[in-house]
Amino acid sequence: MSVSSGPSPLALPGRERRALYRARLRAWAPLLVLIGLCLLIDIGNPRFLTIANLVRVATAAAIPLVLALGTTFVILLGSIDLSLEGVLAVGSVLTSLLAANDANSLSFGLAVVPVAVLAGALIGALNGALHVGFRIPSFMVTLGIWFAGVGLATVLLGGGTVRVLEPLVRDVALTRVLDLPVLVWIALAVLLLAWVIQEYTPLGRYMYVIGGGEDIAALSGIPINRTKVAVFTLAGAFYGLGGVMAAAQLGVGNAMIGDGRLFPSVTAVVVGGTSLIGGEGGVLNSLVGVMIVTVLANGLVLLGVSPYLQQAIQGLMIIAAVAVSIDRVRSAIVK
Amino acid sequence: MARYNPAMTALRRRSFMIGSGGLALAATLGRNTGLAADKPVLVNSIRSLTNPYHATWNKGGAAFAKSVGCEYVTLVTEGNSEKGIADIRAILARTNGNMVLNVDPNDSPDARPIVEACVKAGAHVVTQWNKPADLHPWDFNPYYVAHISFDGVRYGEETANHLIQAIGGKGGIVALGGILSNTPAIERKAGLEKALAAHPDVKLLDFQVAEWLNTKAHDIVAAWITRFGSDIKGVWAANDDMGTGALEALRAEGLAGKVPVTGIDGIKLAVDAVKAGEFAATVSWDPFWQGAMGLSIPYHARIGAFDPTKEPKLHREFYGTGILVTKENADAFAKEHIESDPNLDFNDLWGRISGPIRQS
Amino acid sequence: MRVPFAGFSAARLREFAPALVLAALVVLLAVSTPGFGTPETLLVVLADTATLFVLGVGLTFVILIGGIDLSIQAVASLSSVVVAMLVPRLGYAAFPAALGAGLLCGLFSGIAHVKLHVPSFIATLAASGVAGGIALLVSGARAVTIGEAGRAYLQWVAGSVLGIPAIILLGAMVLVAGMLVQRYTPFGRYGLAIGAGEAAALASGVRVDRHKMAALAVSGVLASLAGIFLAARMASGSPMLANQLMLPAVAAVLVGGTAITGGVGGVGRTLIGALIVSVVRIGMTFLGVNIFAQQILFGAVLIVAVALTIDRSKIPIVK
Amino acid sequence: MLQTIQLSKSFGGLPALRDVDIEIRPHEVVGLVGENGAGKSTLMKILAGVQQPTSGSLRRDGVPFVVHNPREAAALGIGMVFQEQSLLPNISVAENLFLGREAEFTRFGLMNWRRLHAAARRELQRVGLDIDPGRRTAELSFAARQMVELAKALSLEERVRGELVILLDEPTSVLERAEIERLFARVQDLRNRASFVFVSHRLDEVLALSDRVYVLKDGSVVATLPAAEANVTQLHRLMVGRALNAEYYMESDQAPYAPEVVLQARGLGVVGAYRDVNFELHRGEVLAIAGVIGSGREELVRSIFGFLPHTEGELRVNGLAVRLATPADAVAQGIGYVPRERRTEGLVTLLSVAQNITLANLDSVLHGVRIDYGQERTLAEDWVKRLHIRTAGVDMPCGSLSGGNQQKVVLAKWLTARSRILILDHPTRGLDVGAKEEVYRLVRALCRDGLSVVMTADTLEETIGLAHTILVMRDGNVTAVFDAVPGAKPVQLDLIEHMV
Repeated sequence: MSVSSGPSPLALPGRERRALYRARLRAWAPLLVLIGLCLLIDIGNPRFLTIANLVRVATAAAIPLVLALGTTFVILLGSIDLSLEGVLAVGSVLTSLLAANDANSLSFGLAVVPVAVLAGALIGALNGALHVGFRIPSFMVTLGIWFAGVGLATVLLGGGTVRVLEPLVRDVALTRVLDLPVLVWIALAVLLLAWVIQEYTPLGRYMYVIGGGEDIAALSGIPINRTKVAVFTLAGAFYGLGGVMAAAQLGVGNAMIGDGRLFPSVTAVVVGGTSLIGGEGGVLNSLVGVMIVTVLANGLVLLGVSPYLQQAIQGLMIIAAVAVSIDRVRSAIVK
Repeated sequence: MARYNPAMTALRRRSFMIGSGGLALAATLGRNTGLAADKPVLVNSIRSLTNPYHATWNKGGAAFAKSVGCEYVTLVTEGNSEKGIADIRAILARTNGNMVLNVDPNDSPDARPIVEACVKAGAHVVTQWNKPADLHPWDFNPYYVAHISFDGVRYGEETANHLIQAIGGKGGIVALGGILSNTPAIERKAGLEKALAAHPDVKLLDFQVAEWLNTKAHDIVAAWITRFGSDIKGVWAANDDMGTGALEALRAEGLAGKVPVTGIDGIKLAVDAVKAGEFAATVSWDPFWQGAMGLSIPYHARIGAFDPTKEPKLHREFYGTGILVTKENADAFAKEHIESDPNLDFNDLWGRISGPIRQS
Repeated sequence: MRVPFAGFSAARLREFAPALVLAALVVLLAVSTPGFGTPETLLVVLADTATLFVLGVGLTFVILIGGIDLSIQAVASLSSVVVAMLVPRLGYAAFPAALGAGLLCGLFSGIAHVKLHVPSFIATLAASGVAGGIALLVSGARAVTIGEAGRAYLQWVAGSVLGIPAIILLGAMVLVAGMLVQRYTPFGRYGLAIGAGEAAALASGVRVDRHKMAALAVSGVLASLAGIFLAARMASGSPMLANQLMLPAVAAVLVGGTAITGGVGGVGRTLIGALIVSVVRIGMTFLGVNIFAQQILFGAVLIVAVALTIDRSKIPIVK
Repeated sequence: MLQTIQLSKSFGGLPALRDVDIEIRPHEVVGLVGENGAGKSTLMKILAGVQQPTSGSLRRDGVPFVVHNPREAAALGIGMVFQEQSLLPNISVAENLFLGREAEFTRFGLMNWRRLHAAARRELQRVGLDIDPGRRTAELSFAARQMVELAKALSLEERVRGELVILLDEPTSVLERAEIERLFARVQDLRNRASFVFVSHRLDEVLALSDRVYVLKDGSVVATLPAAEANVTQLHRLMVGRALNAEYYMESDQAPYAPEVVLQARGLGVVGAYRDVNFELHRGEVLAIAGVIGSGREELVRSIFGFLPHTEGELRVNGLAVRLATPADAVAQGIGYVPRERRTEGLVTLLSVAQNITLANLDSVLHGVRIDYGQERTLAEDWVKRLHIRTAGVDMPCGSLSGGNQQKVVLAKWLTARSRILILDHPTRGLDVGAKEEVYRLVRALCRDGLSVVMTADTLEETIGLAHTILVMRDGNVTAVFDAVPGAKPVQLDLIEHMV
């Protein structure tokens, strides 16, 4: 969580001290929510907290995590990226068409991974370029690219679903290392990468700077436009990788493979405690957020909740989770 | 948010090329008017081309149009009822009603306004899968030629029986349903329940909705494995997409082939799985036939080859025949329907009638 | 801010940019495809835009205060179910009931957003889950058809007056009402103020919370009105009826030139936006654009339209 | 070494600087004094590259040069401590110190936090600030943030070869004595390679620290004199163009207030902000609250307007105890708020003058639920006339007005809302002298009409000049109360000793 441990805030006057404690506690709220949720579900069904199931939860969380990490960076800027589903579709379709498959004779093996990631990055760069170049709100640009992306995937596929036969690709989902599917290891690697980018590269710091105050950033000579384009590109690359992972997990490439993944991703980011206004939160928050959303879905099935009720319950839980982690003092204005 | 969305693929090496050609085609705006003006325009309205089921449906339509030399138009709803109806109204306006429509309505309520619009414009129409129970072709003579559906209860039951057979007549199974409001989802579930009623030794451990999506099915099955562990002897799915999603979840646990799965639609992935012994069974509707005959029937009505008003009700509203695909016939089926376009007799209008539609 | 004389004409032009885009599209279509220009076709276009427009109007009020409402399609579906189930029993009383349901959904989002400080994006997303769940529950998760008997009650929407589809007239009423509300009532004025400067509105004693709640409530009610339109035209309701209508509605509002950041735009602009969206859609059918390419084209048109129509001078920092 | 030649700057036709020629010699501390709006900050911002001059030029060692942004300025060894802070709250202190210079602390493209923090710690120690550079800046007290600003500017020292020019814009206004001492000490250490421009309202400090003093008035230099030969009253005379006499604040118009109490605080407090505040505000009275930032006066003011509901004691309006949970409640009680953040809290800049004027009381132009645009227009035009608001029309967006006129629109808004109690939060911040005098005149007029005013002012002169009564606060407590009836007004030092 993004809390810097300073010297005891006792040095501060009482009001600020209390606010500080509150803020620091709030920063941890999502994690507490997650833990509480896990305990609750485990009471309902003791099988929840078993290694086997936790592995399954991790597997279910792998792809959402990679997607959410991309989304996180964009949201840190205070922008939004709705193109996720489109980019994901393109990524999965490219994977299925270029790896050994049942639709054409191409077979580039694992070389499809960089190709799909690159394709995602390109679309992301397009997002950024249009957003910055024409000063169109990112919401609108990425909405358009969302449609276009799904369309492109459909065109590439000429309709239909292509089966991935490339064993190397399938192994990503099927083989396990230390009991965890490679899929999960990839997600963890991406998490590490994202964390390093966020914490240790100027790009990562600029996300916070721009999200915190674009005007001041400009005064300090921060390359705002370049940063924004870079961030959207990065997000696109992550979605592209997500496409590869989805294709590997489901063994198919398909233009609908991204359906219904966008809003859960944004939800996860926000539930994790990253502010839609930008400048607050980070990849570790998103890890927690993704876990909350995944555990919730997994738990509702474990508890055998009626399908009718599931989405309603999820809705309520999400509101609760966000409500406890939001700082009502600092966020005087919420949009 | 996907609606009932079966998928069957006849993709061959070619199709990748065709697809990428799509953009180029798009560039050439303005519709092709090379065809005789008096001939009716043939229109297929389907959900989208992102699923192989409708992609094949589209191929069937194109093939028929070619055979009679008419202009062919495809409309997609993208799962949006308003858009679907709007597009149909638009094409009716464009053709002044000189067209025949073969529509797979996005949701059963859509059928009524679509039919009414066609009747008003004097276009002949056939609906498939979805329509309100009280909407009947014979109430809209002569333009509402026919409604074609498939008996979800029957095939839901048949696949369930095969599953039960595969698990040796007893044990627990889990079931994946489609979007709850779609008629096929409801009928197939009913079929499943019929089969279970007949086999008291088989217990339905849980029923969940995966909205026809393989992704959702995948995660639900993963959770099920936790909840029921080895109690799960088999997985019944209301369509092949969910079935294959479930299969991949089982595969990830090393259970593929050990825990049999059944689906419906007969998409290539499922047929392959049947061959591999991972699927116990699936059912094919032959969307190529649906896309072609759904146009052929109203076309022949329009050119006066037959008079709908004189046809028996069985010819106006009927269940088509599905093809049950099991280990026995999988290879043969694949040869005929997947490795090649089935060659149909477009004039055999009533050949596949399996019975009247149940008035539930 | 707008500089008095320098950028004036430019600003004026911006005001009309969306309308110009629409006009250009219509002319282009009318010229390239003879069938399009006819009054019949244009009536069809208008009739088919009504539902999208009504959804858009509600959404406009929310976006004007700088929020967003992602629950509209679930609410519309819910209301269609309510209508379908109650019309046979209650007759006309079913419609207020549906509107009431929409109002409740709106208030639900409102409370989550205002009282719990949950961003509207998330609050309304959650609300759509709840509304959808209720729709499934009450409908027994199936499409509910309105029998012959009930359909008489639907004529005020499904019928037509002097050859003009009633739904167009209803849409027009919503337009007029919306514009009046926006221009002449405190609700409209405060909405604008909150969107353009929430801090100042707050410091002027405006009950910001109430107005945000009200905006979401209005959006809920109009969404359920749209649901009524759908139910009436299809003589039935279904928990999926309004699926895939939310994004086009959002697109309509933004293409019309209303700023996603709030404070700039209005109901009139949303009419233009909705028409642009549906004209482009239907236009592609008319032109016979390759079906594979339609979605790509649609996405591109959205971006271009917004690029042409948004007034950047009023948005200091584009996020 | 640094010179400005005929430097001029105007905002929207309103001149802020007129042909300013100043010169900063090596190793020299130049004092820059003048009223608010005299152009001090503008001049500083131009030197620092934040703003560009409308005309005129900058020279360094006789060579003309141009700076487009603070970065370029820094490269030339020119650094500035901003009055309104330029720190980002959501990142660490260290990051703020070296914002835009991350490259210097990367190895293989990765941030080297240890080096960054070490460097930061060094800079902070230089200004005697002992905090963890990893702290979120938002967690620091205001004064601490000011010291960080200072450290940021002083850090130029090791970045740039050669001579430095460091601009200190009101660095002391929020600092405690000890901190100020430290600041002065640092300035002395650095003199061997840096020259300073020092801006402050505390004239005594300016004289103490500077070698030469430039006096700005209405955007032009009216005098340059060696600090040694100058004294406070003399400076003041030059600044305001007349002796520091009562008339500047129109004290002769300061009518005695009526006996009845309109606002009363009894043991008022907000946990952790301020405690046990008692006062009585009478009809026609101006109650000024003095105190450094962090003294609790800001919070007290915001409590009275419902931003920060009080948690202890009671607040009575016209004798009735009230709880103001939101600004709306306060407005309902006839309280109006003229904020210091005029453009964000005072006005909706996109809305027209008329729309802003009716914002707080739309009912005044409401027929049923319908806004009567005709009536709104006449009402607005009436105020424009009465308050002499300079605008191309009542339908112009408020953003296009000058600061003074915007301030009048804000006042018009509250007069439309029939407020009986006005809270003036730094009412003259950023206004030129002319506009200020109009505000003073208005305040007097309002009081005569029976309104009451609670005020926090930019300067002590203003506080003393305008007030009937002065409440001095320190660390959340009221430390003194002064009567400030014309003729018997306290002097600044009286207040300061209770403030710090």
